[in-house]
Amino acid sequence: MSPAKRSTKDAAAAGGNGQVGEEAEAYLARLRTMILIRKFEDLVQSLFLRGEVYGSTHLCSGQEAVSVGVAAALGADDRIAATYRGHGHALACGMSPQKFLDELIGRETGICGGRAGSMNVVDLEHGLIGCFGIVGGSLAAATGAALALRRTGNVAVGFFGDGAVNQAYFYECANFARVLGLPVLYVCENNGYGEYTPTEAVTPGGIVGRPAALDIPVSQVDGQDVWAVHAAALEAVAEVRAGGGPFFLEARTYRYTDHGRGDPIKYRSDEEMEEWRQRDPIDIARTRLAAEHGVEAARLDALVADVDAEIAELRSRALAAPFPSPDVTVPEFAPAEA
Amino acid sequence: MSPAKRSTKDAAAAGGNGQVGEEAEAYLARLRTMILIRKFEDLVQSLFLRGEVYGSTHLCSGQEAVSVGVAAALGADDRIAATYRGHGHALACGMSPQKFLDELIGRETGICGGRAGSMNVVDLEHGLIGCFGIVGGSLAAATGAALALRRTGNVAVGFFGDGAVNQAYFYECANFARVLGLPVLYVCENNGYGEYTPTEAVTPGGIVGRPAALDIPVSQVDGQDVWAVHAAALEAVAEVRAGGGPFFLEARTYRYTDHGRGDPIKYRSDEEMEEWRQRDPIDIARTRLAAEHGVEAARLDALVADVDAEIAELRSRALAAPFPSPDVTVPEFAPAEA
Amino acid sequence: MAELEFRKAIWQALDEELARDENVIFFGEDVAKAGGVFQVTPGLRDRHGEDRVFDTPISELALSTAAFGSAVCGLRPVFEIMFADFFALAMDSLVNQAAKYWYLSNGQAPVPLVVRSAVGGGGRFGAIHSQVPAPWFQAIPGLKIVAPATPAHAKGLLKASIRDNNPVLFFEHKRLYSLSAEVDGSEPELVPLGSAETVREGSDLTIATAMKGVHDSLAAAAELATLGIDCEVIDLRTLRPLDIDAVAASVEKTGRLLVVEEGPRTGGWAGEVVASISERCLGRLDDCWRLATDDLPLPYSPPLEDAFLPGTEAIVRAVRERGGVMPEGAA
Amino acid sequence: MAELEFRKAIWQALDEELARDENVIFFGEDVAKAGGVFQVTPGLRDRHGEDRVFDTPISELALSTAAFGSAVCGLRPVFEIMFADFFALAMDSLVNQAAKYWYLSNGQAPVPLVVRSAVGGGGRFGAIHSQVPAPWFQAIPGLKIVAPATPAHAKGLLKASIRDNNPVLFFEHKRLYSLSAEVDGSEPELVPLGSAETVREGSDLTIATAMKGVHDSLAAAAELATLGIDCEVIDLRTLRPLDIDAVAASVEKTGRLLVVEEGPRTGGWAGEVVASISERCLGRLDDCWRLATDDLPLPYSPPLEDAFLPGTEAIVRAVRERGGVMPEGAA
Ligand SMILES: Cc1ncc(C[n+]2csc(CCOP(=O)(O)OP(=O)(O)O)c2C)c(N)n1
Ligand SMILES: Cc1ncc(C[n+]2csc(CCOP(=O)(O)OP(=O)(O)O)c2C)c(N)n1
Ligand SMILES: [Mg+2]
Ligand SMILES: [Mg+2]
Repeated sequence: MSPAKRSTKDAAAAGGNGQVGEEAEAYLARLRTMILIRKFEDLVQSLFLRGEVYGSTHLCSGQEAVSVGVAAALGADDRIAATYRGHGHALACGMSPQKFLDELIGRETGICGGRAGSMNVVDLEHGLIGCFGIVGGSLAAATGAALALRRTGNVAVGFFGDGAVNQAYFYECANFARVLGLPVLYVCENNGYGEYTPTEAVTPGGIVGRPAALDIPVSQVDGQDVWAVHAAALEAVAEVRAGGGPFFLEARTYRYTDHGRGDPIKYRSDEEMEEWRQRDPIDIARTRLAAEHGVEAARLDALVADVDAEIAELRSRALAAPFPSPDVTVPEFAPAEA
Repeated sequence: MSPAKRSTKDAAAAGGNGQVGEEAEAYLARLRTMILIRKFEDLVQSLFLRGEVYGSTHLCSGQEAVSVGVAAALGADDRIAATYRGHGHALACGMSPQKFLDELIGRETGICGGRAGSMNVVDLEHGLIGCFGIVGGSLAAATGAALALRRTGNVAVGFFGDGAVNQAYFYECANFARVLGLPVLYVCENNGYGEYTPTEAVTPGGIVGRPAALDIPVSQVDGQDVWAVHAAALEAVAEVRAGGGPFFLEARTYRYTDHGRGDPIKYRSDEEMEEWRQRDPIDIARTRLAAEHGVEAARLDALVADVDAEIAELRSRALAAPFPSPDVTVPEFAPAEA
Repeated sequence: MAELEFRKAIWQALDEELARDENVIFFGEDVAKAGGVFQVTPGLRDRHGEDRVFDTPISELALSTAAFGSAVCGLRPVFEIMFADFFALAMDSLVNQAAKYWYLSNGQAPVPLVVRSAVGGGGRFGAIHSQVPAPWFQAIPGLKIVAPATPAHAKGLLKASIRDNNPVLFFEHKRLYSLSAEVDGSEPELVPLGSAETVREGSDLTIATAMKGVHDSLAAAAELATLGIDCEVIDLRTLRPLDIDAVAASVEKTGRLLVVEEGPRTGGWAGEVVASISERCLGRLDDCWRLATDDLPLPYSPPLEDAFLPGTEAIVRAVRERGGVMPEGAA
Repeated sequence: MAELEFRKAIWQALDEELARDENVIFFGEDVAKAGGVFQVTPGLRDRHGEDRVFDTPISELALSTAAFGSAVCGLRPVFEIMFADFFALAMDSLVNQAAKYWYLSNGQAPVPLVVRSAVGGGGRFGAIHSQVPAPWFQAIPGLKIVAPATPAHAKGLLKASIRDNNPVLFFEHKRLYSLSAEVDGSEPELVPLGSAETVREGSDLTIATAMKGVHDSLAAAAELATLGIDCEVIDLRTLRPLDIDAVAASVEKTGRLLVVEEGPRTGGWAGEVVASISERCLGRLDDCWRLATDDLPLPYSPPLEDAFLPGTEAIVRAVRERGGVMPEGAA
């Protein structure tokens, strides 16, 4: 998850040819990751419909700029905790898309050997403490991680939704982190709904006033613009790393898909959906790269083609991977030396 | 717990002779209840030291004006939930001091037959849903009660300490109450400490900003002055009863005694203790009654003597009461018709 | 004869009790407007009003204590914990408030509340959306735990739970929601809590189980019958209090007991059944044992999850491999 | 020979492990400056620094998840839940985060955390400050539950718990804190988790128990010996995983098993012991049963609480009244 590692890989992937500036190259890499996340989600959905991904799928399409913008502000020894809607966070962390997809279709080659599935996936090598299926569990895990990280100057990031802000974990952990001055960045991805319930209906007084009441510094950012997210995250991470204690960042975003496995009712208007479609984070990044950084359309198209090829390969490899065998005896406890 | 009932009883107890005004009579009755609470606590402590009260004792000496001032603002069908530091609340509700003392010394004649003890006592007849030994449990029970009471125009009051404000129950319940517009009054008795920990050390941003961030109206009051508490409570209860949803009242107060069974360390300075002794709610009430309402010293002294006599009788009756028999078979479940 | 779907049976029970008693209310996360993530409760809000059927924030602890406090003050709240795994967040109110109140208050008020919740694996939801948390509450005096296996029982048990004066955890197995069964209208309106039902008579072995385990056990019994083993199958229906009398009566006849539980072997309710029967019927017992899951979290991957759960095949295997019960020459 | 007090044994274990491994930290409500409400941990903050030994807000859920998150990131946190009844507030993190992580992550990281907590009745603290919540966690794979009976074991078990790579609930019985026992320095530094100890040999009846029950059972055994009944007493020491081998070996000898648990009869760990032994040793068993509390909350009033708890007298009575075990002519 080191910026060094990531930028090398990203630059190569983006086909960097030196014709645009450094910032443009960095954002081309971020755009590529966003496209990868989007197409990964599309793939997951198509596999879910074919019965190859199981249970439920909580896709993050529309929210890619948040994961990518924040992850790019972190170093190799920082830590991330995410939710059941965590594919974007995992990929932005640098988790192998192959191992991730293999996990989602339950294969032995999955990042957790097929044990975890989407809602419980862990990749410590890339700094992902885990995805947590209990609302609030992610920010809680990040709070705990920060207790360990404060010794080393690193930062823990907890991603969570607007719905989690009404929950016990949020309040107790944020207060705990503030009392102990823990290096944790809380990133609230406010997509306007918790399942089918609008945020306003269950969050009187709004979101950021709550951490602010605990004396935690807050900021709000447009979650559809990866530049804005990244800038806000850099600032927040710097404050946290400097010993300022917890920080709360609210990113306003939107999910383009159903909550999980098909929504039982229509709770969002066509106009609202369309309005947010107009603010697609991928389109915004493309447009900015073209307009502000002079990136040519051909280069952007090549990026998409490149991701398409990656996705196709991911898919065929994953479907060819073996399922784990139930005949292996698994010990209940971790051994003395792990 | 109706004001009618209470004032009759109180007026008689205060020996009302018509020589002072109506307000003075009301406050004489309240003063009497405060003195009763203080002397009740002294009695409990002396019985605890003799091994007649068991386990732990959480006394509320110093905090009497809060219970009394708030309870006097309630009607017969309102409900109260209190903490393990709940003797004042129980007596202010109108619970029989005899039944209460009997309970505390484990007798069959206790309000809960000796099953509950101080930390779990219940007296629904007088509107006391219960005392709750889990920090936060009281305000939680009051929140639930309010869900029932909103049909009838009544109000639920939850008393709790400053320490409870950091806890899951507080946050989830306050938000829940606000979302549903429940008629609940949260009364935070801020005595400056949760056990041995100063409030400031664990409550960044302070107390009232937290409910305020949930869009709950708040007010703060001097918890040593029963006039001030009562006025604030009347206003708050009126708002709640009028359908304004939850209200949060912080009363600044002080406990004169140890937290529970003897404090392991000295965490309060002599100066601080002395300063608060100067603000004894009973002294303040006496002084105000004398200075502002022309109540004679003799009348005030008579009040004390009257309480002393009551306490002496309580004590001897309680100690003569029978213990419950363990040989009775108790069913595990409530029957169909309770 | 009409078909009744399990999920519809729950709906009917709620609808009828909401109509019968205005003190009944129902709330939860996305249960009202959206009708619940398992689509069990659509339309109830429109039928009974938003004061009585409503959505809440994601606050399981607040939900539970709201039920407790309102029950003590005269309502009969029913609320939903979406996945039973989330009970861990609501535990304090259920254990330390609701379950103890009747006793500690010396009978001043009952606590008539019901928590409906989806339990169980097999849906590929992974370890934290598949548990059956009965054991977490098994040693909590004052609580009842109901675990229906059929649509008709689900309806009668839920109605009885709502009318019961104690806190009741009502478990709905996810794999049963879409189960339909014929009902002919002669079913009793209420199924009493705490009473088991013998769903298959047999003489060689008693299988006691609940929820999906009943269907799996019946299928296993049919297969075992072809091998000459005649199983009696008992649907416990309520996991707390357990109808040990019914199991004991059966064991008196068969002399052998297998308890099938979906959940970890160690510490589950199956152990409670085995222990109670051993204490009581030791002299008559030729064998007793449990079939449950390994002591591990439930895995996500289909072959792992399928092997993990004690389904029909596993039951047949467990009986065949256990010495003593097979007739001569079979096996 | 020196005397070691139970509370001091805990203190020493913490002190030594804090000194030995800088990844060990310790936190809780009023444990640092004030040394804990039971005065178990005074001075540790001064000795090891306020970064490693610190006080917290009253937030049991945050405490648990702080331990989980920091354990996954390399620390070995120990924290205190003041009264074990408050575990209900911390349950989600322990059950749904800590206990499942090692398995679900496919072994990516262990979760070496310890929760110390005061359990048990007899202190007149009433129903919500006296529980032994072992059963709540008994069916949670991945968790260990330790329950020492003596100062020396308390020390060795706590040190082993801190070095264990799994989440451990460490129960300290309130009535044992002031117990002193002689130690001669030859005690092993670590007492392994999951292993029981036979603390009295006997041939007629096995009594398996833990914590205060060990002392009560030993006293009962002494009294029963005068009636001609020779009891073997097993101190389980760990309630999860249970050392069923040790109990089984004893039962092979005695043929009779009594399990004494402080906690409600239904759903407790005693049932798990009885069930496991019945499954395994049925042929050798002449009798097995449990002595526990009634299925009620613990009452406050002294005569009620005393009669409620399964003390020495109750154990003697339980054995005398149970047919079969008394020698001819006694009873
Ligand atoms: C404690 C808990 N309660 C309920 C759920 C069911 N649930 C899953 S996602 C969700 C909505 C969460 O909304 P939000 O936090 O806004 O995140 P989003 O799904 O919008 O990303 C709910 C209620 C859960 N997983 N955990
Ligand atoms: C959930 C929970 N955690 C811890 C305790 C132990 N405890 C009892 S009183 C107390 C302090 C509470 O402080 P505060 O809320 O300020 O009330 P006060 O005692 O000052 O009236 C604590 C920590 C408890 N009873 N419940
Ligand atoms: Mg959301
Ligand atoms: Mg306080």
